[in-house]
Amino acid sequence: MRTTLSAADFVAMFHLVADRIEEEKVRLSELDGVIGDGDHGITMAIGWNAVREILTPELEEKSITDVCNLVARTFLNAVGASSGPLYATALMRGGAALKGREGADGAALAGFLAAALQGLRDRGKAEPGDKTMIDAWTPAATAAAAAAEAGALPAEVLRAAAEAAGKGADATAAMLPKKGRSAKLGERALGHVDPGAASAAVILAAMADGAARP
Amino acid sequence: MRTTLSAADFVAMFHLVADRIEEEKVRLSELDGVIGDGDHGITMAIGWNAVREILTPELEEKSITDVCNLVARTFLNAVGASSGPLYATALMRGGAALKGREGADGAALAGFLAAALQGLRDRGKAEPGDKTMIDAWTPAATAAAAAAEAGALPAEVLRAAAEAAGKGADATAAMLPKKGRSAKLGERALGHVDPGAASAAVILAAMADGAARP
Amino acid sequence: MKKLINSPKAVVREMLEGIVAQAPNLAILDKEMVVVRNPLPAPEKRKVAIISGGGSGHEPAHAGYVGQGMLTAAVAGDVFTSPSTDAVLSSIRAVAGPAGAVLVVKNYTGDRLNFGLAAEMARAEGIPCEVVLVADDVALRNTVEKGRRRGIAGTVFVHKIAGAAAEAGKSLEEVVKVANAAAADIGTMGVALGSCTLPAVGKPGFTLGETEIELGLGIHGEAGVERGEMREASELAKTILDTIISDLDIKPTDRLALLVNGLGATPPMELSIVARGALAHLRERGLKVERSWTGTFLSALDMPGCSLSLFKLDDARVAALDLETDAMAWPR
Amino acid sequence: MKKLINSPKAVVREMLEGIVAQAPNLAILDKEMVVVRNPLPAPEKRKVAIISGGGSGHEPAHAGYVGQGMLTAAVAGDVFTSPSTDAVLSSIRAVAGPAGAVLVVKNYTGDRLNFGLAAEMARAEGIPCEVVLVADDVALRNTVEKGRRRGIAGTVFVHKIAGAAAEAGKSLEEVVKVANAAAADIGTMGVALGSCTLPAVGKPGFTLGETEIELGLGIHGEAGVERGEMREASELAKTILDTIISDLDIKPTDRLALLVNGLGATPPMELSIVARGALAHLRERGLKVERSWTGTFLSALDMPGCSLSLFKLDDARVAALDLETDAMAWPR
Ligand SMILES: Nc1ncnc2c1ncn2[C@@H]1O[C@H](COP(=O)(O)OP(=O)(O)O)[C@@H](O)[C@H]1O
Ligand SMILES: Nc1ncnc2c1ncn2[C@@H]1O[C@H](COP(=O)(O)OP(=O)(O)O)[C@@H](O)[C@H]1O
Ligand SMILES: [Mg+2]
Ligand SMILES: [Mg+2]
Ligand SMILES: [Mg+2]
Ligand SMILES: [Mg+2]
Repeated sequence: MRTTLSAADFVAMFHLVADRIEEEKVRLSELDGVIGDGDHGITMAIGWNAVREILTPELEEKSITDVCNLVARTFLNAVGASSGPLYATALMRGGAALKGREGADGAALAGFLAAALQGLRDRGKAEPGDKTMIDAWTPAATAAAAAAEAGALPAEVLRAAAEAAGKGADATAAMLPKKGRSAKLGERALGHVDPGAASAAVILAAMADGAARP
Repeated sequence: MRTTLSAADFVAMFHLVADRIEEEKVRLSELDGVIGDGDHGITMAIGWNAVREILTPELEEKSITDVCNLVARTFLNAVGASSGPLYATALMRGGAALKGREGADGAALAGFLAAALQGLRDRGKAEPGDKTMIDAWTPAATAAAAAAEAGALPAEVLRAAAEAAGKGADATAAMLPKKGRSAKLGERALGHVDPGAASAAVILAAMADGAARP
Repeated sequence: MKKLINSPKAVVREMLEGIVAQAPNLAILDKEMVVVRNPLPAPEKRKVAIISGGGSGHEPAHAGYVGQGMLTAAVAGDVFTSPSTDAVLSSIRAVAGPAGAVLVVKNYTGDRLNFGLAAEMARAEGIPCEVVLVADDVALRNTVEKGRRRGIAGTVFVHKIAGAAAEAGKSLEEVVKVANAAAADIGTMGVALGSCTLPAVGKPGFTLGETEIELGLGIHGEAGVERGEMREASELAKTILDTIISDLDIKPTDRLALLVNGLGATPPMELSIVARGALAHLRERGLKVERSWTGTFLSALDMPGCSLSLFKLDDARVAALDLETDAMAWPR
Repeated sequence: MKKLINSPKAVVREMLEGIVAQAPNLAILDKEMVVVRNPLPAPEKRKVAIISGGGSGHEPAHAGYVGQGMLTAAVAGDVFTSPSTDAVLSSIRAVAGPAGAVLVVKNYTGDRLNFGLAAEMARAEGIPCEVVLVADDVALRNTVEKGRRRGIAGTVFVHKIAGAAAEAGKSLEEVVKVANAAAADIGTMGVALGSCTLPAVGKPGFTLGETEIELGLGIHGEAGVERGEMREASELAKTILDTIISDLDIKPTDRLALLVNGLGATPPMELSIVARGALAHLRERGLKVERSWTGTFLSALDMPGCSLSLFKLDDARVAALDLETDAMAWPR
């Protein structure tokens, strides 16, 4: 397993994210159909498919920061819904955290995730417990930091994050929504997983798999 | 029969008009109910009852013009409907035509009616044939002029006018309305006498009776 | 009926009080529904007074047009009912000096009767006073003669032209002349998507089907030329403008002002879309619009719909339209 | 649904075209739904740019407030939908010079996300840029925390205050400071007598019974605090004002501005009656209103109803509100 991830690795990871989101599209939209407007899967797929288009081999020559910025801009242009500006911010901030680095080690990956989370929070102003993607990203960043602290490799850091995100997403079923479209449903949303939290787990799992490739 | 009418005679005539209008109130409103808004009898009665209040003995000392002006103002203040300004104008113009006269002879009476008609026409801009009070007042003024020309006394001039007004009112049944509220009814108004024309005949008949009193 | 009112009987007085409470340049007469400029110069220093008014329900007309350079007073009757002769006469007495007053009157029987008689009585009292009739509704052009047309939103142009002439110190005669000339060069036609509800009645005056509209109706909900099918905003603008253009015999050499007027319940978004269609059509016909405004200028209570007005311009009229005024409802 | 439109898809572009066609002082960007002042000085001579916007359907907001002394640009999204980050960024690039830009944003997730990110990207490009959030809706004061309140009609006051500060040549930092301070001193609450209909949907968002009203609802038809019985205009004004007064902790020593705002389909007559009731109630409570306006300032498509806003004044704010502007929708 790699000790550091290069720009090419990031390109590969984002490729895998695009594939996984496409596979999970229907499930994510169904989740959004219960407590939102039913477009989350489609929205995310539109965004990540647009990203796939620009993930060309030439990109591997650029810096990790440049890759993240380009992915962010592309996702934003393709997606109008809340997720557009949210993920664009997360990716830009994550990319900025890796500025100047040739390769990212475990600690850098943890920093990437922490910056991405901070971007989501600054942009969306949601708090943990509001039943949003923040409830997946917050435990993910915490788990990543702990793993990095313990000396984990990038793929292991991402794996820890993905697992924590999955648990975090499951936990949103018990939460009352306070942000986004589902907020007006109130108690009717109880018992249902937040689609944005679910897709966060998908994204992080795909990144972990991408980082673990031989 | 008097050869000239004094201010006191005008006061007496207007008294009789008020009485007759009160008697005919229901019939006039019924006519208006068919082709208008059903208030013409009430409206005229309100106006002429208000006039009756100010027809005091002191008034008999004033000029004919002053009597007419006071009646006009009183009628106007009491009546908001179209008839208010129409009759106020007619009375003011008629009164003005008698300005400076101690008594009005047959020719003066014809002049009074002609001026009143002109006032109605200037104010309302209705044409003969529009199915309004003009269709009673026009033949009335014409008949009065002819009678005066032939040397008739005031009461005879007014009688001629009243009879012509009655025929004119009857003739409105065959007319299509073009002015006032009944205009929007169009053909549905055919066969019905115009209430304003009918009340004109009542007024002129009352004036003729008043002038003929011993 | 749901309306933001207190009592149907009090709507006119309360509305005027609301307007005047927010306008330091306006006052309301104690005993009559008359809004006047405040302060007014001493009588002998007064320019020709411009007075307008009519039934209420046409807000911001007419109180909204009272101000320096526009109306001197506005007389408000009950909803859709002419003010009394006395009310009009009070307004003349209150604001006219030796220079006299011009009454700008929309061509309805009641208004013509009451304003006309008040003018006559004012003259009898020694106040020079003339009536200018506005009959700009071209909708019934094929069914009624010119003098019997109704006065509708184009009247606002006459307020502005007469107000500017008076402000410039012109004589009564001259003001009447420019105002009459302006009134003759204005054409207006409206379209309603629905009816309006009188506060005292509580029910709409008529009903239209889901896709029905009434073309060329009056500002009191009187019948129009045609009850037809709903169509695109640009199509409606075209139909209306073509009628006005042909009636006023407008030629490519003419200079024009356009007024896009909401009838009370039409949101600004829709009016702007109509304005776009109207301007595009006029451009297509090779006509030159030098001034144009969109808004709610003369309404019909809560009627959804709009009217378009065209006004032939010359340099003097452009200057008059451009003249500063502090009347609340005249656009910037 | 009967609306004066051509196609539900084209409403925003066509509306902006209609507005700009009538306003020589405005232009519309080629590729984005952005209305900007025209002409603009050379970038290095530009004062701090004030940009606002959001979903369409709130006309005359926001394009109506673009003009000298008020907004520099307005960004329009689809009906009730935030404009994209790119559209906002385009507006910043188009009008901001080295002095930077302040984005006045109503507190909705979509707007906050897109304006916020655009500001961040502008800063990354070297354009100083700050966001001022307006969250003036006091309706949900007992159910949501202050930072989560919605931004509604009081936002127009912030446009004016920020615009005047920029016009006075203040720095970005100073403009942000006065705008934020103003936003904190504004409270607004609305009442709807009915729903509104999105052009693309064609049906009202909700229905109210013959005598039902919705108190404290949002400008997109979001639920309010209470669905209640219709009552007199003065009663409604009282309820709304008391809520705002208690929320802003307004004292008799405070100086106030009042905004009576129509939600799109409310005729001027009704708004004036509400204004009268509002002013009377404030007088009764011993409060001093130094400025007040009535009109349709920030609508919710064709919703019948209104909102009231109170704004705490000091000399500087009064001067800013009084400052001349040629923005079409700011009242005289
Ligand atoms: N303010 C916010 N902060 C963080 N995440 C949010 C916020 N608002 C919404 N979300 C997330 O966005 C998801 C919905 O995204 P999506 O369906 O793509 O957008 P939209 O709600 O505009 O249709 C929600 O499930 C939630 O996780
Ligand atoms: N323009 C006009 N000129 C002359 N008479 C008119 C005119 N308009 C209406 N009238 C007369 O007024 C009568 C109706 O009067 P009335 O019922 O008192 O008033 P309103 O129509 O306001 O209810 C009509 O029958 C008609 O004779
Ligand atoms: Mg969604
Ligand atoms: Mg969506
Ligand atoms: Mg009648
Ligand atoms: Mg009547």
